[in-house]
Amino acid sequence: MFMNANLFEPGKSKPERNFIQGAVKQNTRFDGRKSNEFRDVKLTFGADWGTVAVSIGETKVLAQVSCDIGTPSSARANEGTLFLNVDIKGVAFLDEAQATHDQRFLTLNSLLERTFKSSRCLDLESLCIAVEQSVWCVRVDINVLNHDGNLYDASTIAALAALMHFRRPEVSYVEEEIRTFSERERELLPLLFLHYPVSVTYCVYKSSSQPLVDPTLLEENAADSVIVLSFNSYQELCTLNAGGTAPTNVRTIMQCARSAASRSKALVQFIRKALELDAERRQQPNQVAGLVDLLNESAPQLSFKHLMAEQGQTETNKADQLSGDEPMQLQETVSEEQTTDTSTQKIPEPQMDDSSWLPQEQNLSEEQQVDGVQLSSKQEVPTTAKAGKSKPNRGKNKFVKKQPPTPRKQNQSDSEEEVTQII
Amino acid sequence: MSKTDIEEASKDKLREMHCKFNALSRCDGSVMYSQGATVVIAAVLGPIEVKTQNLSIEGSYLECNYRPKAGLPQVKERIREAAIRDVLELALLSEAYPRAKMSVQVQELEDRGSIDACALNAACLAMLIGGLPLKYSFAAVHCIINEQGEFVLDPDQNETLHQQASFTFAFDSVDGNLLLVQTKGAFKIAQFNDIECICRAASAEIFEFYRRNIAKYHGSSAEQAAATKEGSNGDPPMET
Amino acid sequence: MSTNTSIIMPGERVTIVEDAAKSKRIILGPGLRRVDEKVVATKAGPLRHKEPNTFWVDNYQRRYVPARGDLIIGIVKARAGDLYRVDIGAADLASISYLAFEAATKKNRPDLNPGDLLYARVLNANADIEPELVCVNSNGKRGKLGVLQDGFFFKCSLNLGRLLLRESCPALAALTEELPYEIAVGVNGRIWVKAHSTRETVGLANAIMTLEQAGYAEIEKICGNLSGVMQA
Amino acid sequence: MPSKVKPRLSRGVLDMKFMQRTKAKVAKEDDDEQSRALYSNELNQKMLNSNSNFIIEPSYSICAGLIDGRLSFRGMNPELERLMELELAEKQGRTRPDQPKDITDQEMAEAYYANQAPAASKTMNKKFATKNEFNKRKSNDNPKSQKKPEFKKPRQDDDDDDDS
Repeated sequence: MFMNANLFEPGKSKPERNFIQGAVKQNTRFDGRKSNEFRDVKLTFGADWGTVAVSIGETKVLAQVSCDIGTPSSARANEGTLFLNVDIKGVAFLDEAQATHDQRFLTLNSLLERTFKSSRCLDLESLCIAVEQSVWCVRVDINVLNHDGNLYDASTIAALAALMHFRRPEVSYVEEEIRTFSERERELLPLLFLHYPVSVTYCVYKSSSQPLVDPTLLEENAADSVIVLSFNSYQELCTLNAGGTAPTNVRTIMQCARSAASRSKALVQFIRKALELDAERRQQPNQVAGLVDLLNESAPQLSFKHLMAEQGQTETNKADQLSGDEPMQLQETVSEEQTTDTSTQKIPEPQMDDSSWLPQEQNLSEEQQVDGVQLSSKQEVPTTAKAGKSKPNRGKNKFVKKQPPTPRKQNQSDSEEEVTQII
Repeated sequence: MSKTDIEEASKDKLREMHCKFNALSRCDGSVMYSQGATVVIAAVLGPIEVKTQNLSIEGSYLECNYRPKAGLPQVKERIREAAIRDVLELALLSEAYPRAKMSVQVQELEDRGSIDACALNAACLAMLIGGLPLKYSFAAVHCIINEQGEFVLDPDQNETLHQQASFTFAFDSVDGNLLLVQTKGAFKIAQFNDIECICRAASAEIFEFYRRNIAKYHGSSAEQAAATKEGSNGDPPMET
Repeated sequence: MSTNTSIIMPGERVTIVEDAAKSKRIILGPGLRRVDEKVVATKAGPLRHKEPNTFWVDNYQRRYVPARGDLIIGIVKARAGDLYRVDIGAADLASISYLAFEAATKKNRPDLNPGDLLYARVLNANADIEPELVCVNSNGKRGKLGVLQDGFFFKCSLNLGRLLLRESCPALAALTEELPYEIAVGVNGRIWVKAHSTRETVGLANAIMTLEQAGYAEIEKICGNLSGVMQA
Repeated sequence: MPSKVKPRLSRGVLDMKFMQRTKAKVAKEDDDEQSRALYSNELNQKMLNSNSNFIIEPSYSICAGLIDGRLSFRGMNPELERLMELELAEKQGRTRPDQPKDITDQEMAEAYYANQAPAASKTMNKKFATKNEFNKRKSNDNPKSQKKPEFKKPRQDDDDDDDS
């Protein structure tokens, strides 16, 4: 009894495993992707603030951010709290697959905790209302709807996008009394970020030295080990999770890390762009359809390929920093656009080969706006309105010079954070 | 499906319905269903293996869960879940699969009014698509009496803010029997009867929606079926 | 026949079948049940009829319900005494005796390990007992049944399995023109394919999976297009 | 319950040797009656008497007349293709095709006439044959075939199971 996984799991039979191992050796993927090619990512924002549905291929995740006022922990009296909750039991029926569920659930949970909580991506101090008395408790609920591999990336993208989309009401603290303003009274406030982490997942097989990025469930189940790397948009490592039985050499991990870093950057850029479009839609009356868009085929889709292709185009027009054949590819069909993505990844690689990706940051122009927001917001008192600032204004941010030391310092504190958390 | 926008004024009409079948790849049947801006997703699994404590030789065990999109299920969600389970148990032909479990999960995606009715309708569609044996299909309709004393069928969230009373009915497709009655607030029995009539009429529209969409999903298969029939007419009877 | 009329919903009486039953014996397939002298549908979908006297309701069900005589693909899960436990995608694991293989004796057991794929026939299926499989026919010969070696295996809807196994289905013939291959289609919605190279197998499996999205009518069109899918 | 009481045979009579068949019959009747009594409150007269025109068939594959799902094309699996051909022939011809023979009719006839008699008598004959005759036969046989009659192994596919 109970050995029967009621839900079919691909990649558990011998022919499947052997086949995948063989296919990896020949550099063939089942869905025709290259080993370093990603599936398209789609975002759909809900009508409520902080609701986002993410799909990576058939993997679908819903994230909802909510908040209420609570008391801070005594250790961090001046900080709000962030709580992450993953639910895999609902329509995904992942609890039915008895044997693997525990492992999968724990890994996912710890990955999210490390990526978002331990890396301190949210400026929790800004969520403090009254020290030692009341703070905002931010809660992220991640509901897995469908699992077709790479739940990690889908969850981190969903959590990040939902947090970035979320708006909390403004409060005032006068004479020991908290007053919450309704949406009509005062504009809602977005959360403040210190950095924007997102994960990238790789599968490693014994039969091949080439890892597969963004695995499907079949590939994931047949893999010998799975490596998950979380990077923020400054290309700093936030989480590294490597396990399994395949002996992985340093070179492979470095190779993964490099492409993951640039992928993370692109993903954050994509989320930001999608948020911009969502904000634009919200300006117009009666345009907020919410998640009904999932059902509406004619609704505008916020897909990675689509948005980033456009982005690439404008970028080349503006800065002309990418190679000349770029716009040509962009005009081609969907599958071609994917190669754009990979080629953008490849371009920085020669520079990164001198074993550090920090010098490479000099090339980045687009991303540095983050620092603009972050620096200005960092030490500010919580209750002041900053709604305008987090709305990325790309033109302006070009002039903001980024400062590498700050995020790095942040990053070093990560490990300390983690240690204290564990204790 | 009419393309007309849902107007505030349309107090006697259901909001626009949409559905997408098998939106999820792994379960046995799933549907994403929307009524106006309220969106739910329902998925079924079954018949599947049942835990010993739930095993019954009389019929299948029905598991039904409703999940809110934020936080853990609270009392409100539990009540909703219980209501859904009661209706599903009535409709499910459980004796078809003894010693098995049927699992129905309903996930809220966006609540913009009438979530009870939406969740029930989504669950029904998911069972239809998942091929669970049913005695009949069912449709749920929500209606309120607003502060002016008007009846508002399938209200949007902002219409429900000042309501006198709210009603949710579920009807079966065969005899039109009432499977579920949920009322809240103060009303006269005559109003109740009127609203029951309105909802019954609206349920016919939902049944039509079910049929139309399942037909669409089975798509062009009808002509093909005719072709196969002709093809198989000439064939010798199959051996077993 | 219009699309709408052919769809029947659970609880509906199916009078065509009742009328037919007055003159001859009728075989009621899945999705139909008899309540006294009435015939009532339990599933939603188009009513299908096969001459001379078979009626059933077609449905996009994805969960397999074992039925005697079905040919299915199972995954060996464990060995339990004289039995192997096999996952066939139904509510319960099926069992197959180690004697239910060709030329198997108490001494000469078939060598099966967890994870192996079996193409087998359902010998016994009942709601109250777990299904039983065999890998031999009544003459004790293996025939087409047995272990599936190598190749690739994937899950599809039950409907696609049935679609491919219709006698008039053009899909497999269309694929034959592209490449030599071997296939096992289980009516439990599992397909195993094998071609000469990995690339060919991937192409083949993808080609079959594109049919999943297709309706019955589109199938011809897609078949014409299969070579395109294979190249991609 | 039948109103009229049936005459019953005593145990002594039934135990007699020639009454064994009747005994079995009576035992069966008793059994039936018992089970009828057991279910009498669940089965009604209608259920007992109705001869339904409906047969329930839960298998799609039988209903829709699906073909076997194991197929091979263009020589991928010759063994399987042979089976498919046989089936096709069977379907078309509606007659059972000849079993494939390990020894053809021709061979059989030759072997038979070469020996002139069944195998056993042949070996016996050898014993009684004169030396002359024996040599003659040997020289006759030799040019024709060197093949020693030996036990024919079963066909390849028959023993594949063992090595798989």
